[in-house]
Amino acid sequence: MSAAPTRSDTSSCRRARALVALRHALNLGLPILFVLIPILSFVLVSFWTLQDGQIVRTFTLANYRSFFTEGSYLPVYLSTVWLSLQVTFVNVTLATAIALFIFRRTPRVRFFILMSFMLPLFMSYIIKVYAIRTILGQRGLLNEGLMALGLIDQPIEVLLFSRTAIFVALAVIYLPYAILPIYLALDRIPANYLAASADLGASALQGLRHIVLPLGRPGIAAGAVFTFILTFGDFVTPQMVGGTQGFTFGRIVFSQFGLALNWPLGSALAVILLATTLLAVALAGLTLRREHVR
Amino acid sequence: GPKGEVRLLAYEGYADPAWTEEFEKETGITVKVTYVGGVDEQIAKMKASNGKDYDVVTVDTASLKAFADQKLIAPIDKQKLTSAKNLLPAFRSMDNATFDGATYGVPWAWGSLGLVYDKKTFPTPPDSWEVLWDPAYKGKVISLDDANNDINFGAIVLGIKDPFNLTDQQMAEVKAKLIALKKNLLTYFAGFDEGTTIWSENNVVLMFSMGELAAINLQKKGFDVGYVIPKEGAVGWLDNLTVSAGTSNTDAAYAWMNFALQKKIGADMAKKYGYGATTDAPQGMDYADRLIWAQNPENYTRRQAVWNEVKASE
Amino acid sequence: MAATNGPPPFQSMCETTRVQPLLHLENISKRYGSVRVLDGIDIAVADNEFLTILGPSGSGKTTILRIIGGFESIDGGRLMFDGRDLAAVPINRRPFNTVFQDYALFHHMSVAENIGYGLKVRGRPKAEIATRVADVLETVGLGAFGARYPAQLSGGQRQRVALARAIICEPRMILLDEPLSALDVDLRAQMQRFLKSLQRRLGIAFVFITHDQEEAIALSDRIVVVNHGRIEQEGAPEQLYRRPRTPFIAAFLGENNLLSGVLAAVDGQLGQVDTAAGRLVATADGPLPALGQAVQVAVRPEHITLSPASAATRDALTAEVADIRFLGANILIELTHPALPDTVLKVRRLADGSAADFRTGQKLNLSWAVHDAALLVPGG
Amino acid sequence: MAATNGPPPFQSMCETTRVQPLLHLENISKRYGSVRVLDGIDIAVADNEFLTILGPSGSGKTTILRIIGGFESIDGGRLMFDGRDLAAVPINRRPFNTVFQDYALFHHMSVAENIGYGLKVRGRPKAEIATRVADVLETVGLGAFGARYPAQLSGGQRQRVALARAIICEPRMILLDEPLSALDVDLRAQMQRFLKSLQRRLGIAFVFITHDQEEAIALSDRIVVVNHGRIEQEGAPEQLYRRPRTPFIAAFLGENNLLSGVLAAVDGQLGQVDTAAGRLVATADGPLPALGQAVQVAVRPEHITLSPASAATRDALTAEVADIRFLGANILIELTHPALPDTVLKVRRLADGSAADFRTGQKLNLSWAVHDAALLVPGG
Amino acid sequence: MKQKAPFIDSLLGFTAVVGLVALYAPLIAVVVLSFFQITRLRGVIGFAPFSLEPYAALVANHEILSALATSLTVATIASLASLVLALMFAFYFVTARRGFGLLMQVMVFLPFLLPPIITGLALLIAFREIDFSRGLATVIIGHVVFIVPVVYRTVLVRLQLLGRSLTEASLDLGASQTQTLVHVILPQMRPALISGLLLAFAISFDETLITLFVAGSETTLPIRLWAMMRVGFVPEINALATLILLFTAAITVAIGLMQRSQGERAS
Ligand SMILES: Nc1ncnc2c1ncn2[C@@H]1O[C@H](COP(=O)(O)OP(=O)(O)OP(=O)(O)O)[C@@H](O)[C@H]1O
Ligand SMILES: Nc1ncnc2c1ncn2[C@@H]1O[C@H](COP(=O)(O)OP(=O)(O)OP(=O)(O)O)[C@@H](O)[C@H]1O
Ligand SMILES: NCCCCNCCCN
Ligand SMILES: [Mg+2]
Ligand SMILES: [Mg+2]
Repeated sequence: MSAAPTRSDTSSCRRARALVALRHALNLGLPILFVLIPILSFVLVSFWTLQDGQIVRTFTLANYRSFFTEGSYLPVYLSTVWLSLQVTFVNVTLATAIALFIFRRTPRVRFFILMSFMLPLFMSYIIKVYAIRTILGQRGLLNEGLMALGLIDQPIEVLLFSRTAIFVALAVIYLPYAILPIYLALDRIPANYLAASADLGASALQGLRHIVLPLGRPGIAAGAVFTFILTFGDFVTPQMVGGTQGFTFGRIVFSQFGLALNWPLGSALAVILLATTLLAVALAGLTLRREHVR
Repeated sequence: GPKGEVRLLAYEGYADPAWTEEFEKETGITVKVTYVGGVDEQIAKMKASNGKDYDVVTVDTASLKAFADQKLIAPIDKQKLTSAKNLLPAFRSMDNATFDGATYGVPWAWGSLGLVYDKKTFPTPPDSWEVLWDPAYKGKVISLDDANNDINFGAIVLGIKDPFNLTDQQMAEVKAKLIALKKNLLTYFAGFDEGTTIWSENNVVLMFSMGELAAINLQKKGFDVGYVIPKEGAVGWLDNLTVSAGTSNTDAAYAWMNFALQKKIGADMAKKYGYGATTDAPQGMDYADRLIWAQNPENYTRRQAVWNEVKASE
Repeated sequence: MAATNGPPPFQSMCETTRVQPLLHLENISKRYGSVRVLDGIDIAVADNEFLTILGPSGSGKTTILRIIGGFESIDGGRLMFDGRDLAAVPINRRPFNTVFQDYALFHHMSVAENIGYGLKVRGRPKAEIATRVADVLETVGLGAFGARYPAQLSGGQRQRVALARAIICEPRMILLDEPLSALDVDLRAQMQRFLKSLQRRLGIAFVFITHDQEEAIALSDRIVVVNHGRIEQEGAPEQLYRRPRTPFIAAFLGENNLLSGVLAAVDGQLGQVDTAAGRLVATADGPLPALGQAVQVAVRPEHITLSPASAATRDALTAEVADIRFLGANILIELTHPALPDTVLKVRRLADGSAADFRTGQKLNLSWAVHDAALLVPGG
Repeated sequence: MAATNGPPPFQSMCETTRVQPLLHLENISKRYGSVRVLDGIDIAVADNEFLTILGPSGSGKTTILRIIGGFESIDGGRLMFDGRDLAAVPINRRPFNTVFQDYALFHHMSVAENIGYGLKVRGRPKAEIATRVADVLETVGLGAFGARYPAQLSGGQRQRVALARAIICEPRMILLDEPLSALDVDLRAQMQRFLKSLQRRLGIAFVFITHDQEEAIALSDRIVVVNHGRIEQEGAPEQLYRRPRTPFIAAFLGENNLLSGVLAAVDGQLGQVDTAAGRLVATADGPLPALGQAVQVAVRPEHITLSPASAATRDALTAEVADIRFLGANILIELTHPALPDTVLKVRRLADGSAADFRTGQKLNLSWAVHDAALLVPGG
Repeated sequence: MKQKAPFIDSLLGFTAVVGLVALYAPLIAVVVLSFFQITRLRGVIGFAPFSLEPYAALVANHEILSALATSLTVATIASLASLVLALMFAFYFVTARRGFGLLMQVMVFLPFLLPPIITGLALLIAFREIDFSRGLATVIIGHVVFIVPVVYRTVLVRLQLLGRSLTEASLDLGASQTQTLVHVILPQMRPALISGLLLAFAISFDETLITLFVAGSETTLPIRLWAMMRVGFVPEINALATLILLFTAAITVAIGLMQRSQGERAS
């Protein structure tokens, strides 16, 4: 557009171009290096095999075949998915109710109530699981307390080392992860909407059903995805509180990287785990498709 | 003496702060400890860097060959091992740790995977492991969760002569036996502390334990328990000090091993952690001859798969 | 039209409506913490009436509307609708609807769903909802827009949806909080016309809030002017415009020339006021203050006649043209008077060529009819 | 004042400014993707000039301003400032400043920090910044507000801060994008006066954007009307108002009565137009179209004289009063004509009592001077 | 305005109380046990008298304190690095071509959408393949990879909310790009930066499952706790957990008060 460029023009031009290149390099290069390549490299490993304790680097689907045909993988996978779905459902329900509870307080106290629900995140996860076990044991604080109060005379045994226990522990540990996104979504609902809803004749319950919940849906979906992913991948909590029921898919994956030294099979199982969580994300995204942003 | 740093990959109780402080003062070498909970974790950590992250690794005799085969640990230079003289005669040969003429580990601590029982329930100690399968104690039994040792254990209970080299037929029997046990269990546990904690917080009366320490800890907490090696025998384990193949400070590694193999350290370990030391006659551990010393198993990968199936079974 | 068919000036509409008001706010007061924002508000709304609550920002207009709607509690007074006390009636049972200033359209619902919401929560059958929504959409001129979402509409169209949503349940009254202030000038004029015609067609009461006096004048049957949480004056637009009772009203509704002085003599409703520019005669609307009191004379720019300075008439001021501002349909002539250094005298003329002779610097005589000069008591 | 001191009508100001324009947009065009939003825009801004770019929503006004400011690239044409091409000059080196529509005040900085920002980034010493900020605060009448934060100000005060921030670096020109549209009516009037006086005091050029024609008329030395990305007409406010060249301009600036018809005869600049209501005479401003072509006659409401229906005059229409709307200072008389079913004829009168005799239903003759009837070509 | 709904509110209130009890039960247990240790005489539960012994023991436990120090170092570096990267990515997303931005975003988000075990394994395998020895650096990288998405999200939302106009105003007033960043953009984003940083710190501080794979000879607090499961949880852990909890609670309250007073000034 302007006259012929001068020399200083071209050199500053070159510098600008170098800067642009650097920007792309940093912003695309770093994620490629530290996210994409690691993930791809273990996807790659999943197509290799283990023979006589040595990794054979030829392409094969054998590991994936094992998942479907051999022993316990598929049943454990399915039961883990089912468990995670159950926790997700219960937690999202609870979290929605709690987020609604916070939402219906006056603005000045909301932050502190929200924070009191977030604070437990700051205590070490392992210590928490330990403490949960101390509470729920057959001679744990809960049973002993209830017996001391005379409310029961026999300890309740299913509290610990059962599916119920996994359920309770996962729910307690991951509940804040569901509350936060749901509350943040509710917080974005314009204050006037509820006034308008009431004005048009809707009861509080109707306002909840037609206004608050639909508008909270993105948050609910996000909370569900977080909960599902975290519970599905957690291999410590189920093991610690689940007793003989605590064998989950994450545990199987983990075990392949120990003495079994079966990295290829472990990687293949991990890829399946990965695909499952991506599927969960995609499903959540799909339910939001119809969302109309303002 | 050699300066720098020595990095230990160890189990709990193998690097007591009192020792490391003394060692640091004596040699000027800094000690950095990484604790692991089990062989699986240990091998995963070693494998991930071919040992470059650590200098001294404690490996149990059963896993030594796997470590050596994977070239994760280096042969011992006996010249540098000036403290070898402190070893009890029984351990001095180090045959268990020797493959193809090279020695890979120095015996350091030993113990057994015995039976812990509640003395009130069992005024006389149970004499057979079969008690764990007794439906009378359903939900009152807990068991160690360790692929290799559980299979060893199952084989021993079944009276199989060589628990470390199972035929397919034998493996199937072991698997069935372990699945049967699972039905009687309250839960599995993964470490000493987990075992004793679960015991103290629940109505448990029998435990296929991780070792003497389990009973000692429970007794300390006021539980009236006993420790017994039933008639079928029990797995004996022996942990060895080894030098990582990836060590960057061989001198420091040997300095630590020589320090650790002093009699006073062994005695202190026995006192504090209840492990049997290899430098002194252990007190009260009079059943060494009834132990079936763990050896390298026929196939870890297969054992892991079998164990997973046991745990996944309904 | 109010201007021609309304009640005669000097008679408050309140007299008429008090007989059977549809809505009656009786002596309402409201505090926020220690701040009293409404003080003894008394408003009666008649059936079919277009009533505007007009006032400057912060005067309490929205608060009044929110109290009527039930969104805000009251600290004193009573709220009657159709002879029934509304105190115990929750928001969703009140028999009228609101058009919110920012529309408050539900962005996750289509236009049709927004409009049908009131029927849906009342559990009407789907088919009925569909027909009635279609009807109302026609009424507000949005026949083809039912399937769109609010985000896909222009400001004026959103406004219509909010209206449609408020009228679909056939309330006997709707409340509108500055519904036009977010629209641009052209749209606003268009929507004003639409609102007025809609109100006539529906034959229901509109309680309309605005701070725009032109809008209030153009639309209302009656205007209640609120200031600092109190009612300053109420009446038909023309009545307020022509007969302001306070300097505030005089200045707030339309432009005015306000001249300060002291009441020097009284003759019936006429008062003689000594100002810096000389003695002026003005008409009082109500009891006259005591002699010697500070008063103001208000004269509308359009009521001033300009004549060459030579002519000497009673009540005439001589001033110099400082600026002639072309405003489109009108011309504003700004004059300065040597004795009134802080005042610009404004005279309004139609831009029909009749004012073409005036020039800046020219000296002119200003005169007006005595009944066009209002005598006001500051703070009264 | 433009209305009285400006160039005579019929002569474009462009002639004057083209000699040495301060800013010159030469044949600018701009596309967004495949949509052409500006097409051959040519605007010259003179030193000290108050130039308004007026146009309906979406016409491209903001785009023009953003191109001048450097926030947007161009697809064709040239942008010259003081004879220098601005193409290579980045935003922060351009010698003028912008007042953004939403003010864009930095809410984490105090008023003084906001205003001093331009000096601070230029590395001026603190003491100098403090004095100059204090000066400018005085200029915009916010002397005591330096320590406040934007959130603690009213709309009008924020507006002043944005202005102060734009003028502190003493630019030779400032750009203002609808700075008043977010303000309420009273404030807007007040800020209009302030802006105009500020521009005169500073003696710098203002390029002002609005879609409010009243505002444009009240403020500008010259108005450029933009429509669909093209310049529709430009000139002094009175010139545009009095002599629109297209029906769009006629309707967009102020109210107009537009009557469609066919050109029947021509006599110099006068054309005779056959409309449904009879033959009307109108004056063309420019070349006359061919006979038989569809044209429009535009007559301003304030230019129409009403007289009792008995009197028969040339160019007179007889219509019936449908409504008399009181607008405050003005009265709008709406009339219907049997031959013009879709048209409401509007006549504007000063509300000075002279229109008091009219009554709805009354039949009146409408007449106007021939030079007040503009002959326009649709789409021309 | 709040529509009255006593039934719904009591239902929600009940749920909230149940939720709070469930969430706090483990915390309270830990705090109480840090002062009153559990005793089990022959299996009978009891509590030792009040004692600060665990706190004294904590001060003397160099292993735990050094693990704590490592954790603090890692969390500090990782959260600061994540903040810088998240800012860089967010700017890239709003300024670069949409395709590039989305590509970057998908990659950045990926680790947060995966169970930590996957991220840990992936990094483990990759580090091994390129023979990158594990240490503080790999732990920090592992944490950053996991944290960046969280911070990025917070920062991006804020940045998009900021819009162009403040940036343009700053440039218009003569500021350079850098001046604009320092004086306008970063201050405007401060709440987002602070909350992003805190969140990042908290996650890193407690990260266990990735660290397990990528830690070489470095021991962070969670890893130390993990290993303790084998031989024994010492009572000072309860003391430490209690202190951390008090500390974070105090910070939370402080931030709440700060943001509230800022909000009053800024909104
Ligand atoms: N929730 C509240 N707490 C404290 N004061 C309030 C509250 N709401 C309104 N006010 C105050 O009450 C007064 C009246 O407010 P209101 O909103 O009714 O005014 P308004 O006439 O509608 O003004 P506007 O034209 O600006 O909308 C104002 O001074 C306002 O500051
Ligand atoms: N970034 C963009 N991408 C595509 N189209 C755009 C973009 N910005 C503006 N437009 C279009 O360009 C045209 C001119 O927009 P512009 O903002 O200049 O209008 P305007 O005259 O300022 O309108 P308003 O009075 O509503 O502010 C509009 O049709 C608009 O939709
Ligand atoms: N305090 C931050 C939250 C730590 C979350 N740990 C999650 C473990 C996932 N399995
Ligand atoms: Mg209001
Ligand atoms: Mg614009």
